[in-house]
Amino acid sequence: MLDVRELTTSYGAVTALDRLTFSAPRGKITAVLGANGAGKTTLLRTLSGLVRPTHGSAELEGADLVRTPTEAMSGLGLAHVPEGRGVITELTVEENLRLGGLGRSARSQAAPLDRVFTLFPVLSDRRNAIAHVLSGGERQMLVIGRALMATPKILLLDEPSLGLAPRVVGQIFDLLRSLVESDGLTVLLVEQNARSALSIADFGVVLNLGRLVVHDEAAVLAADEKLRHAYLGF
Amino acid sequence: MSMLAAPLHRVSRSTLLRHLAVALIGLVVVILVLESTSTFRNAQFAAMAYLGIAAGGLTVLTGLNGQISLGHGAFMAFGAYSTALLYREAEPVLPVVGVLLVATVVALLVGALVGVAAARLHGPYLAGATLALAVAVPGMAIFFGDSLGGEQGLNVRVPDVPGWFADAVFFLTAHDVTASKYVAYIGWLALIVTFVLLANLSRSRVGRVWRAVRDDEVAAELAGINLGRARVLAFLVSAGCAGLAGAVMAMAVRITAPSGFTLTLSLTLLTAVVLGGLGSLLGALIGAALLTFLPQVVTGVGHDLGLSDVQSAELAPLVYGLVMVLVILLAPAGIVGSLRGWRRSRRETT
Amino acid sequence: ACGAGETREQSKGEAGSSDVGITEDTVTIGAHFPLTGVAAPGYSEIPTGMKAYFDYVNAQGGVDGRKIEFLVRDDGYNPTNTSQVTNELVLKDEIFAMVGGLGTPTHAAVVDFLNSEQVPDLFVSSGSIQWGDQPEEKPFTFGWQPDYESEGKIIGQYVAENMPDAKVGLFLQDDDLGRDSEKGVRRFLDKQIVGVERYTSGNTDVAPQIAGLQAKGADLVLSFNTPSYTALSQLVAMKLNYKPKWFYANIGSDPNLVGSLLSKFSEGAVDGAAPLDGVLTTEYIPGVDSEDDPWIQLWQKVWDEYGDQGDLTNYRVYGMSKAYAFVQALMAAGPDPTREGIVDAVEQWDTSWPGPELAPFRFSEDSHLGISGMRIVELKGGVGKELTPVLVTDIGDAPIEEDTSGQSDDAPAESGLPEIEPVG
Amino acid sequence: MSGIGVGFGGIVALDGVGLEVARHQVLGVIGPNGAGKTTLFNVACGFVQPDTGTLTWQGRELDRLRPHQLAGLGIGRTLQGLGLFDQMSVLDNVMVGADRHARASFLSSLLALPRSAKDEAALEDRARTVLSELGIEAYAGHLPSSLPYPVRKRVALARARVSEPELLLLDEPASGLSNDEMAELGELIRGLTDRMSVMLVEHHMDLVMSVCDRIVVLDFGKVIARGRPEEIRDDPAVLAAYLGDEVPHTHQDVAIGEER
Amino acid sequence: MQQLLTTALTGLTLGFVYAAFALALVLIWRSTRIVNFAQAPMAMITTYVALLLIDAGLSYWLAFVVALVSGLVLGALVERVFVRPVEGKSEINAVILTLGLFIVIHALAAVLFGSRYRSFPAPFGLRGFEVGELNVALTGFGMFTIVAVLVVMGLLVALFRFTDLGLRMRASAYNAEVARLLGVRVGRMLTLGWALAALVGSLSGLLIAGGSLVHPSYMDSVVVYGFVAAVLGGLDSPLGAVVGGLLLGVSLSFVSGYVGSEVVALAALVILMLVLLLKPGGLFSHAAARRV
Ligand SMILES: Nc1ncnc2c1ncn2[C@@H]1O[C@H](COP(=O)(O)OP(=O)(O)OP(=O)(O)O)[C@@H](O)[C@H]1O
Ligand SMILES: Nc1ncnc2c1ncn2[C@@H]1O[C@H](COP(=O)(O)OP(=O)(O)OP(=O)(O)O)[C@@H](O)[C@H]1O
Ligand SMILES: [Mg+2]
Ligand SMILES: [Mg+2]
Repeated sequence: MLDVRELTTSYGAVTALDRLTFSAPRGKITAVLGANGAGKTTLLRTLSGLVRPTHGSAELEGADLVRTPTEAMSGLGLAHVPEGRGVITELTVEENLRLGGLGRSARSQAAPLDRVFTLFPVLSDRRNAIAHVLSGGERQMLVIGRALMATPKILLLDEPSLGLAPRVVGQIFDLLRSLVESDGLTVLLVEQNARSALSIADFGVVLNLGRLVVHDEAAVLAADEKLRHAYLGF
Repeated sequence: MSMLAAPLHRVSRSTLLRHLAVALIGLVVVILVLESTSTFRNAQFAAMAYLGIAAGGLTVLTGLNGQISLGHGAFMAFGAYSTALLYREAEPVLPVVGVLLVATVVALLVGALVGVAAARLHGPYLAGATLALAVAVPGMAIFFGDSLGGEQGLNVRVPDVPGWFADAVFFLTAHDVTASKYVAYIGWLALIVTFVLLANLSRSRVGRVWRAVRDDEVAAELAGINLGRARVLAFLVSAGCAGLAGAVMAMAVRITAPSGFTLTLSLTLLTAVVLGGLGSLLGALIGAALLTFLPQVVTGVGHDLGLSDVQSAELAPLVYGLVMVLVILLAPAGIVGSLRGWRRSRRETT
Repeated sequence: ACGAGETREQSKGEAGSSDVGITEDTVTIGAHFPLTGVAAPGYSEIPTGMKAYFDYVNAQGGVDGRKIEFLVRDDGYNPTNTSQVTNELVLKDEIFAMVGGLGTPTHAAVVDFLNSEQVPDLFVSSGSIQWGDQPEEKPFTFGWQPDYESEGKIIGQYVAENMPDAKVGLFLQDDDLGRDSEKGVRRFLDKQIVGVERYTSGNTDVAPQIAGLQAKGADLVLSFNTPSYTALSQLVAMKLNYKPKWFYANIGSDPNLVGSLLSKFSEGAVDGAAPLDGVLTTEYIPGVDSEDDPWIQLWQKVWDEYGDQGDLTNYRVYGMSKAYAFVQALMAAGPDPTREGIVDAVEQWDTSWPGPELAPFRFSEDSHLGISGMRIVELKGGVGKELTPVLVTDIGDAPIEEDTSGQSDDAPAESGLPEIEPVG
Repeated sequence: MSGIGVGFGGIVALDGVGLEVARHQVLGVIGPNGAGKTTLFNVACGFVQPDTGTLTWQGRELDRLRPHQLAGLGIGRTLQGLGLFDQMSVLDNVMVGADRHARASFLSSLLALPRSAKDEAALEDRARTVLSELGIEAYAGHLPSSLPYPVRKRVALARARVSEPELLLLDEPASGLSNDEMAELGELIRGLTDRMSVMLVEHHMDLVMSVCDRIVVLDFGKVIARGRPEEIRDDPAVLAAYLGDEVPHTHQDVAIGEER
Repeated sequence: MQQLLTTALTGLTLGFVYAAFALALVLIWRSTRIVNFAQAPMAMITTYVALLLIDAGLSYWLAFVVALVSGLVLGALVERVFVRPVEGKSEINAVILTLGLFIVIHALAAVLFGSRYRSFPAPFGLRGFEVGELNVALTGFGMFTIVAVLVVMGLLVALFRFTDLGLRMRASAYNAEVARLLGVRVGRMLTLGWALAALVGSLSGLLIAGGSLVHPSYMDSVVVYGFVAAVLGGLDSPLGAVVGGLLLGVSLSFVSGYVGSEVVALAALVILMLVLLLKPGGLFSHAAARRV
């Protein structure tokens, strides 16, 4: 599904991704782990074209992501939930959601909208509120909901649990699992909390200072005592 | 060598001494320049001084405190009209320094009034309000035409050069002091004093608080900063500077009339600030120099190229506008800011 | 004025030798005009007229072998700029004299400076009385056109005598133009005035003012405004169905300009200068439309030969008339003109010298006011039809009299140059 | 705090909430998203005026105070985001926090009198002390935006700390931190309690359970439970409303909790 | 009575003119978060385009359409060439940039077209009606102005409220990066926003010019009052722009007629201050924003 080869990204003198190679299979959740500054966010931003790599390639079902402009990503079926601040605070909750399902008729937006509102009832209560008044967690729900509106083929999630109550985190993870299993969604999940990420992921990629440390099945990683202490912090 | 180093070290550590040292150097440069240039240049330097003072105040407001004012010309008007009222024909009521102080205080008071309202406004709303201020104030001079001279304005007396000053200058340079030169001295002394005070402020707790408010007002408030007070204070300081600048302007131009305080003046100040480099006093000075000398040079070039009067007159705004656009596109941090960035990047690569 | 004495003594050459701005073969003079900005339309044409006439004179060998170099600086009608460009003209370009500097607030910013630097400040382009009523305070400054107060008086008296029943409304620009003229007008018809409305220059919405006059029932409106406001007031009146008799002061009545401004408006409601037909105004120099006038014929010839692109307009005629007066003054100052010399020559102006002005200048040691009078005309097809002979007067309570000097009937010499012997 | 009620239009954000922070203790406030925790903090530091209820601070009733005044009274706070001054150095950021201890007047700043210089030096000392306590003195001259996220979090904490508040409100201080860093943070917070009281809003149960002396649980603006961490963890109402069935790996929390 | 009516009606027409200009500002603000001070000279240029065509013998309406289209093109061009580099950067740099453009376009126009007054035709009558004794100071062209502005406002409201395009434009303005992630072609939206705004600006230029005098500075005073009107309304709201324009136009007309025209600008300041003191974000801003 997603093939990353020799991907290298730098910010000026800082090399944030260093010849990274891995692939994420279709219909699976791949967790991307690593300490702060390991390059996880940079990986996702490179994949969705927000930053350009200096070297290497990334392909989504054969489509070259490196040369695709960001705005065409959603056309390829890629949705990205950015880290923090992804809500357009000046628009209403519903407008934010509508943006997720752009390009589709109002009728075909109805079903995904319903799904988001069932998943996050708070949002449905506040659908006409300006997103600016939402609490931190409500905003996070909105961003995730918005990504789901696009019914993507591959979902890049950057720390989705940030600021969410444990119960909601659980719900979201459940939903991800069910989408993966029923719709064949592919997920790239960046999480600070490696433990819970590995608990739902199929595979795990561990980064350190922009380099790949290991890439293996989630259960294997979770069981690796040394790895956990060195890189995963649990 | 080491004998020198110790006091030098002390000077560089104390904010006040450092600023005073720079001011002293500035003063020497000013004397050298004013004494070696023609009366006409002296008059131009006087203009540069008042633009510089006002731009210095504005750079503090906009650069350090993040408030945009499109209306500082209005405060200059208050300063200038105070000067005109106090410094007319016959015997002036106050000496020059007194006039400058009163003009500053008047503008300060008005600045406090406007600042209180402005403190609640943001971005374009503040810009809109100050824009309205800039166009409204000249109308007041017409409304109170009986005391403020209406459209025609008030004449300002040419300051008498005090005997001791003329003697001192003659003693040093063997030149007589013309009125233009005297006004230029007044302007530059006022500028140096203002800049030292502004530099003190920006290096102190006050400046730090202003910058904090600019960067994140909620966080600043949580740190115990009274947002309104900080904003009003910044507004006040910069309005005071504008008032002082207006006073110098009145003396240099010898008249204060509503048409001297058009919106263009206010926008010119802002332009000087941004072209020079936001938040930098040196930048404000460079911006002021640019705006003083550029139009005349360009018009001259136009004449030399054989353009008609009207065409070469339009050439000045054309070039001036182009410079604004180009600086913003090529050196968004302004002249000083870009030079600093360039120096830093050179230092890093070597 | 009094405080000015302490400035640097001008180092003046000995009598007979040349003065600042004068060389063997040039005389450098300068002026400030609004060439850019809101005041530029119209006014920026004046210096082009002046230049054309100077070029004409230069082509014929100049004055006493000296070519006139005329430097025009833009002040954008902003006194601050006026002060700067005047500094430049006086201190850097070292002009011999300022000729025709335009605007009341703008020129007021530099008049003290010019006098303290002892620069002749000739023929200010403004009708404010301040240029000429106190020659002892401003010995180097001279007006040129009739002052607004005298114009107001002449208009006031005309109305009082010929339209005693009219309910008069005043439409005034809110500056010295409106103020001085109102003073003049009120000397004669204080009682007849039913309403006064003032507009601020730059504010183009005059509907509230015109509506005010309409509401007060004025059936004769005396307007002291600039030409664009003539067009605006006519348009507003049309909108309000307000049809009083209009009397525009000279400054705003350029029928050529206003007519062309109004010409485009639809419905044939306004075409050509027709809307100004029947409007009363005054005249102190012949205007572009008096094609038979010998002066206009001269100006047309000069413009055709030396003008820029564009037609001869009344602004350019104004400029040429003024340039002519300067050449007269320069000739009168003799072969070795000095700054004091030219001032003396203007003070001893000989009213028998032919010139485009319809009434003689008032120049003397006691008055630096310019043209002494004008005649009242009614516009018909864009041309003024004389209603009165040329009437002359002065500020204050000077009487209004018919002019007997014959100024209005003279003609330029064949060469198109003044033919004047040095005075004094 | 007692009987605090806040409404925004149709939404009731807080409904008769009462709680008390004991001296030198850590009070945890938890609850589902949108339960009103941040709003509660906003009431405590003056950003939101409560519709009902009263706020009492050291025996004094606080009424209609503006946020900056509360800071003066000794209430400090960090924001749910970072809220750093991006164009100021780390040192300046922290010195702003210390501003309430500054004594130099405007005039002495204007004239750069020795008094102002002394004051500046004192502020800088304070700031540097706190920076080194938090182990980030090396970054004093840097701009926050150039620093790693955990360091920035510490700068924010340092800025709140340096004002020496008697009550410190921490809004999700652990978000975006890794487990290791969270543990360090926990120790830092505990370390604060000998000087001040702390109120902590957090969704990371590991941290909450390990550092709090008492916990209040909010849901829909109401207190649904309060007590010691152990009591809360097993409270069925809390489980249903907040923790859900997927209480992640409770045994791990205990491990951290036992460290102290 | 007559004067009251006249003052109110002329104020109303003037208000619609301010409203038209304010609408253009609102459009640009909505699409790029920039206040475009160069709006006035841009409109001035397109008015001259129309004038040249009319002078060349074309019909008013053809010139009208060409002017609007050239506004559209000019707006797109300016955005692409000059504004793109400052978008999303420091607010004040954008202000200075548009001021610079203001000056440049102004000077160019003065050189190209000369700075004399010219008259601009109006397609409808410039005479007011008479109803019995009463003169109604509303001309055919005045009514055209009112209708045109209301239609434009309606279209804009509909665009932003009901269409995906409007949503895309707003999303691009507020948060370009997120919009891009969601598949919005942000660059195009920004260009489109400027183009549309310049079109509306051109319309306002034509409405002001109609039956009046044109010279390179003829729009300058509208900049101030149009901007004040937009700020009054809240800069983000097309409806606000129109309400702000009307409020300003009518009250200034009354001030000018009953107090004196020299205090008009002062009155504008006072009105603006009063409104902003009560609602710092303008009349149509959203209520009490959450700060933390
Ligand atoms: N815009 C930027 N400019 C310069 N350096 C950057 C930028 N963004 C990230 N970096 C640097 O790149 C490296 C990788 O950062 P990245 O944000 O990808 O890490 P991360 O693994 O997502 O960390 P976190 O857990 O804090 O989100 C870090 O050293 C960071 O400082
Ligand atoms: N200014 C406001 N206007 C309208 N509603 C608001 C406002 N401020 C907060 N709310 C609403 O009040 C509720 C409580 O918000 P609050 O931020 O206190 O939640 P929280 O408990 O901090 O949640 P989280 O854990 O997600 O940060 C939310 O539903 C929020 O949308
Ligand atoms: Mg990250
Ligand atoms: Mg919260």
